[in-house]
Amino acid sequence: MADEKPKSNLPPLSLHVPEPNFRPGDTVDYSGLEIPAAGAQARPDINTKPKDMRDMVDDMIRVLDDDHAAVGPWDPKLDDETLLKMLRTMVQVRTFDDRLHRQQRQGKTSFYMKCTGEEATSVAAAMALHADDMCFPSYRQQGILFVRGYPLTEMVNQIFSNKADKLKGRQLPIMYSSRELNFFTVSGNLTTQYPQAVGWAMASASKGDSRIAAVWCGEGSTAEGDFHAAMTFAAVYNAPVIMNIVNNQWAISSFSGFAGAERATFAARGAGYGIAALRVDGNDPLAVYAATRWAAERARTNQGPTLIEHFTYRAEAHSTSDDPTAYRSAQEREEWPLGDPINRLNKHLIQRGVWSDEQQEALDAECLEAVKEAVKEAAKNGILGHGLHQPFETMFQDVFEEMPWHLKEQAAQANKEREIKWPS
Amino acid sequence: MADEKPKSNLPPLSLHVPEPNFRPGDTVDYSGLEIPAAGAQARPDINTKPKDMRDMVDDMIRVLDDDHAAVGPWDPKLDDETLLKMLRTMVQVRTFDDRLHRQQRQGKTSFYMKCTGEEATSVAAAMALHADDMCFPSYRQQGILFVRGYPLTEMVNQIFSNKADKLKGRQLPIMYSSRELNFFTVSGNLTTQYPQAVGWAMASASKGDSRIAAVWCGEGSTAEGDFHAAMTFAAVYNAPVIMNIVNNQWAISSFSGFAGAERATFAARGAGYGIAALRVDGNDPLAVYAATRWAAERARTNQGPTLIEHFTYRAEAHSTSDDPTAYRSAQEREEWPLGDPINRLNKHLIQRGVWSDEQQEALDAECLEAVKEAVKEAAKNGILGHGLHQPFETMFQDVFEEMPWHLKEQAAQANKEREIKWPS
Amino acid sequence: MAVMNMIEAINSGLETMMERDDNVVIMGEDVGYFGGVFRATAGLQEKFGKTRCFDTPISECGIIGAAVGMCAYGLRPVPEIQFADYIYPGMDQLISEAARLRYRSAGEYTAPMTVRSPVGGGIFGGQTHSQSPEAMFTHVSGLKTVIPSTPYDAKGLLIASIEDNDPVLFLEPKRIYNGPFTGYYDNPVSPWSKFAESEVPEGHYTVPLGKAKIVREGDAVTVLAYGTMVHVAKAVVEEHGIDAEVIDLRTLVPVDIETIEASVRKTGRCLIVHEATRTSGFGAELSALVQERCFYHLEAPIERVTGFDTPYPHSLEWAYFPGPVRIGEALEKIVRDLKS
Amino acid sequence: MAVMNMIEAINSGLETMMERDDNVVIMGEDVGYFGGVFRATAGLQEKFGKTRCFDTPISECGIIGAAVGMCAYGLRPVPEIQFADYIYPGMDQLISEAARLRYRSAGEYTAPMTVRSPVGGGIFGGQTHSQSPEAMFTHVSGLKTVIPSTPYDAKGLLIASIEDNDPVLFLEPKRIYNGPFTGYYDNPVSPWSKFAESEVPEGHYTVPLGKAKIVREGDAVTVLAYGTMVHVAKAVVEEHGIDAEVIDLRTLVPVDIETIEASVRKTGRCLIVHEATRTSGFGAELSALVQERCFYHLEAPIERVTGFDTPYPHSLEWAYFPGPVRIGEALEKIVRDLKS
Ligand SMILES: Cc1ncc(C[n+]2csc(CCOP(=O)(O)OP(=O)(O)O)c2C)c(N)n1
Ligand SMILES: Cc1ncc(C[n+]2csc(CCOP(=O)(O)OP(=O)(O)O)c2C)c(N)n1
Ligand SMILES: [Mg+2]
Ligand SMILES: [Mg+2]
Repeated sequence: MADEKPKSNLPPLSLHVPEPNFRPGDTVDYSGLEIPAAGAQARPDINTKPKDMRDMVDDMIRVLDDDHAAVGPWDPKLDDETLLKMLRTMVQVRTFDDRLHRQQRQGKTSFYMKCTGEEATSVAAAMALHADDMCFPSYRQQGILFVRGYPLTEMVNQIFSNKADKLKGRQLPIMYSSRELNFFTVSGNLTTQYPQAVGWAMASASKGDSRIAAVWCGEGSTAEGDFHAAMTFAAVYNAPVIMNIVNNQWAISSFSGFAGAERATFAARGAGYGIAALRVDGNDPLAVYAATRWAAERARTNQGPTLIEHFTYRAEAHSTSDDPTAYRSAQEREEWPLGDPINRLNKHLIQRGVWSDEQQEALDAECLEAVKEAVKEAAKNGILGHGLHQPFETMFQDVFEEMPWHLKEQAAQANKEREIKWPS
Repeated sequence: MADEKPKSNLPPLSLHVPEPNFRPGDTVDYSGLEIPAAGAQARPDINTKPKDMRDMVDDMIRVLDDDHAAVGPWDPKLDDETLLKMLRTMVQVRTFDDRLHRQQRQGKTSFYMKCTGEEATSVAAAMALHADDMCFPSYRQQGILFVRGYPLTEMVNQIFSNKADKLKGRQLPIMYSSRELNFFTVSGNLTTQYPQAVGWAMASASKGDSRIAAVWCGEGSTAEGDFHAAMTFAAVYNAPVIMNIVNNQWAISSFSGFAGAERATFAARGAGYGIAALRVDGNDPLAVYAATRWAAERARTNQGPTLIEHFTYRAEAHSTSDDPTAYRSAQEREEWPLGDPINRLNKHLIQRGVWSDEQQEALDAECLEAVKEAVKEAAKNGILGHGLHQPFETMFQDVFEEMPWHLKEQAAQANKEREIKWPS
Repeated sequence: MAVMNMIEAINSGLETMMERDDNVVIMGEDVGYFGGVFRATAGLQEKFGKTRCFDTPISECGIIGAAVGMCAYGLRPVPEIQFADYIYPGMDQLISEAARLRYRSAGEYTAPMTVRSPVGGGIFGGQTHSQSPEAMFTHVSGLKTVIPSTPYDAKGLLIASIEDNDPVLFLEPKRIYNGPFTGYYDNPVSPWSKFAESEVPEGHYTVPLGKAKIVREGDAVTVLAYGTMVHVAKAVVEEHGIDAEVIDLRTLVPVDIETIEASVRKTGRCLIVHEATRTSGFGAELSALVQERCFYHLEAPIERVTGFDTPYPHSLEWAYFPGPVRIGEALEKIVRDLKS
Repeated sequence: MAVMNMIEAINSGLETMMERDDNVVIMGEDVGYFGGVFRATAGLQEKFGKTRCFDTPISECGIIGAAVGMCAYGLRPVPEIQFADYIYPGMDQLISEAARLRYRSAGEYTAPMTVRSPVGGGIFGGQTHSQSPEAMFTHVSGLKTVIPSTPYDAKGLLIASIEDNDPVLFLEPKRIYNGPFTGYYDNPVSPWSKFAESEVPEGHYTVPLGKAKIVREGDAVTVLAYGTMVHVAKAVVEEHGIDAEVIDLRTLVPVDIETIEASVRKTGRCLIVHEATRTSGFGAELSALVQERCFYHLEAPIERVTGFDTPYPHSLEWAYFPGPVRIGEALEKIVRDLKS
């Protein structure tokens, strides 16, 4: 051996285990967080080679400045109508989340997940797509359904897992599916939708179609092998797909450092595969819109995949099963330096002169009314665990297209058991 | 929706399916391949942040120039003795490969895999490590065992799967294991060794040890999810590990484009995680040595992981089950612009004045003699399928530390069957 | 002795082993500062430090893969997979690597790891927080599979698993973390503290792997169960006043064939109960074993009571669950059945 | 009609379907230009172009995951996993996604894909080119598992699988690609061309899923087998001059219970043969089913002849393989066994 030093002369190694900056009770100080000025980011031509825009992975695309004006080359220059729709949709989502979360707390269902603070990452993104582009969401992109006009009552039926639930009470609440709206069935297994979206995009391309795919996952979920499979396939086949990473800083109790955020941005992953990658202020709806639009144009012109990191913050608990005060400082949310997407768009519209506090109040009230109404309607079809569920036979349907003998036997058994428990 | 264009007005997408530049019969033209001059690459200080050396992923570290001199900042300045050992070891490996391949063709075993043309990527790399650093090889790093002095006869016993095989005839030929030499048991499942190496390195770090880990996989294997898991864990825990990608351009019949090489180098993957990454002329043993040395120093000083892409060429078939003339041009090898690692080191030593053609011839002969001798010795212990295998009981050992009842029963059954087939 | 529920017993088992053996390390999603989504690792990071108990990236492949490497170094990792439903991305590392290491290296490398994971339904977890995939792992040579049913056993079996030099999949029936659920889902669950099995020694003790426990002696029929279903089966047996012998297998591989055989030879009848889907569930193996070894003692067909061959449905979970009605019916059938 | 070996029949099945249905696409490692390491896809890229038959990155997760997405688009992908031993990295996409898509979306999304993969040993492939993991997949609700044993069946079952609107795992016993291996490994293998089952129609035909085939009628004992073991079992039966009824299951899920039941009711005895490891192999399920349904007709214990519960060892593969001696012994025991 060229040089075989005795072990003992070498300094001891040590294991680095990441630790978030703030824990419960800590005072939060975001001064270390680099937030570039709005409007300061160049907007590369959509034909730019990924390698020639590599530095964008460390930047952050921002459009709304501190005075609530839309500035810089990434300003999507949307008309009032579109912006108002965007605001309304985000308010709908937040109102729905609040109200349905409360339903869970009242025992009407088993589970709920909010996307509070992250509404722009699905609403603005979906608005920048065509209605027939295919979306592969994680469990926190209910915003897409609102953009595409899914009926609120259907959503609540699903959440209540009742007899009118189109998914037949089979799925955990919020695991929606809508083929009609090009919204893929949500999976409980993280990141599985990533290579699926790429496969869909490959299929669309191979058929000479013009529809593209978009997919979302959390920053924690990027650690799964499926993420890598998706990136590799997207790179190899130049698939027309937009891959969104919603970096909301937390994965249940684990901060983004456990997905690698201490060393590189999540947008940087894209550059590693030679995939165009953008990093966006995820609480700036205009920036999200503009970045998605850029990526969509690229995909639609056969220039392949784009990875977009949305830098945002999970304002509330991971889910109803979780209490974040056990692991993070409550101040984190309060002081989040990128603000709140609804607030920011509201301020922008007011600054623009097309919106007012009164109008906002009216909108809030109207949205709440609509959700209350939907909850009331849906509750007529039953709430979880209170009898008005789907018939027992439905449990055996859709395992296969046709029911094989063993499932028929088991269905008979289930019905027999029902008769024993509740003689008719 | 902001703009919902009818599908039919949009241009059709198309699917990109990579295609190698040359197929059987094609004339090979390597002029498109960017090969920087030897000595032209700056050598960053080992404390350099990965982000500040990001451009190295597109460069290629080369030390031996066209006149066979060692040049530039990456010249490891090795003494003659070390260089001669390097040459001798690479010749041993190649001779062994040739001879054992022939044994397979003669029916003495089921399978063989050469590493011809890639010897430097294991031999020079292993020489730059300490003997007690832990190696997690793929199936093409037999060179490590030669560096560490594994007895040839033991290797042949394993290949012949005979009664003296230390692995009890259980593993496919060349799937060696040597705990004594810190060589991890080779797996048939690609890339599984990657997160394992990171786990080993994490353990070493957490124990305050000074030993580091090194791991190898092929460029095709980087597509597996295990690769991503390893990169993520290495990044998160700053693990003292060297991750080698042997980019030999081919994965059985699939060229590197199917692992993403059309869009980015394999070294670029590292940058995506914020991991230091080097790209090396894998046929330049001095460059391989120097890069490994750099990465090892980094790891040993708690500066974490390094990814090294070794740019080389698989000069022969994937394995004895494969015929590369069916899918690639024979000229590819002949004209490979980075030459052959043994030739290049030979020329360097001659240029240096410490070696001659006569000495090389003698070395070749000596190595051949040694391999022949080992084959002869090993054959005494049996060749595959000719009776001199391990006793039947061994089949049931090592499934668990202690044999449970069901394996005892099955062992009795196996022995009974042997009695029936070959009554004693 | 202390009174512990199953989570506390598991936590205590982990703590005991971390204290005794510096090589025991715990890793998994949310197991560090937070102490695990079911709190099984609560307090361990604080007590033993971040290098002994730490969070991981969300990569089951990475978790088990890194654990294999740690084993090669000499550690004795206890990785947690947050739900057994999420073990599949780590399946290759578990099956092809951890379980095969000793064999393929002829003993040079081993994988003394214990993979902990919650299994089973009954908590309205929907199809991806309710699965019982144990049967797949029992098909894998080189892997042991353990499923406790009480706090006492949980700690004792966990310590035995960690001390075992082979990889063990340690599956925790999440429905009984807090109390021994008997299948009557409308009734309130009694906490473990009301049951003797919650008396758990503070320090080190083991419940040996590969040994079943006769939970209730009887002559009329042998009931084979494990995990949650032990309690359900026992309750139904008592409700029906059937003199059944209820056996808690505790370890599926290697299964305690002696205890099973002796019981079935005595009773001549056998009912197998598990929550997992029926086809190719571990009940199939048990049925085959019993039939092969006790054929001439059987007075009625061996019956299996199991989950249905569908995903675990969210709203109909109690129609899916092999509860008192399904078990009761089968029990009555077996004991009534007279050999023709 | 043409004479084909099993590879040619599979190739012809793929070609037939690619011609009939533009949505059928083939993807996998080395399946494109090269035509697959076993040549099953030879010529298809040339004939149908690179977007219909193409190589993939070495990522089983990506292959099956992308195929799921292609299904959502409306394609009917036929991914190849190079060896069944390498399916584990794709297990989550197959189990949690492909198999569950129809159920969880209540029929909105389906996964009409056929995953082809070679299984089984007997080619000195060592422990990672010899496995028979079918049992694991039979435990997965929503997945069908098919294993052909002849060229005629291979093509007919493959077409039926591709046309099926549910995901099918199509496992090809690589030992019989070229000829019907009978277990006498010292004898030369006769090529398929010497057997009637190599007569394969050129165009479209199907062999229905879920239907077994009685390969040999008999009254003394029912032998249940699939894949390679059908030929071995048949040869041993004939060698021993036992009037056995040999049934080739062809589909494991859904299994043809009618044919099995009718046969065992007739013979009163049953032997199950598979190459996979014993514990929790598919033989366990078959044994349980037969016992449950034919208990009062059984005159001897149901026996299982299987591979051992060890990895497939390289040099001792013929000691591992459930060959003529193991089968012969079991057969003799069953037919001799008199009910006491
Ligand atoms: C394969 C798999 N592993 C683990 C889990 C459990 N789990 C559910 S959500 C979650 C955290 C995900 O965090 P992130 O990706 O950041 O998304 P976010 O919840 O922040 O939107 C975990 C670990 C799972 N659902 N699937
Ligand atoms: C998980 C898995 N999938 C597929 C294979 C089959 N296989 C063996 S080697 C190989 C090609 C590997 O290519 P590369 O990583 O470039 O390594 P090289 O052979 O060039 O050294 C493939 C696909 C395998 N062994 N394991
Ligand atoms: Mg997150
Ligand atoms: Mg290669």
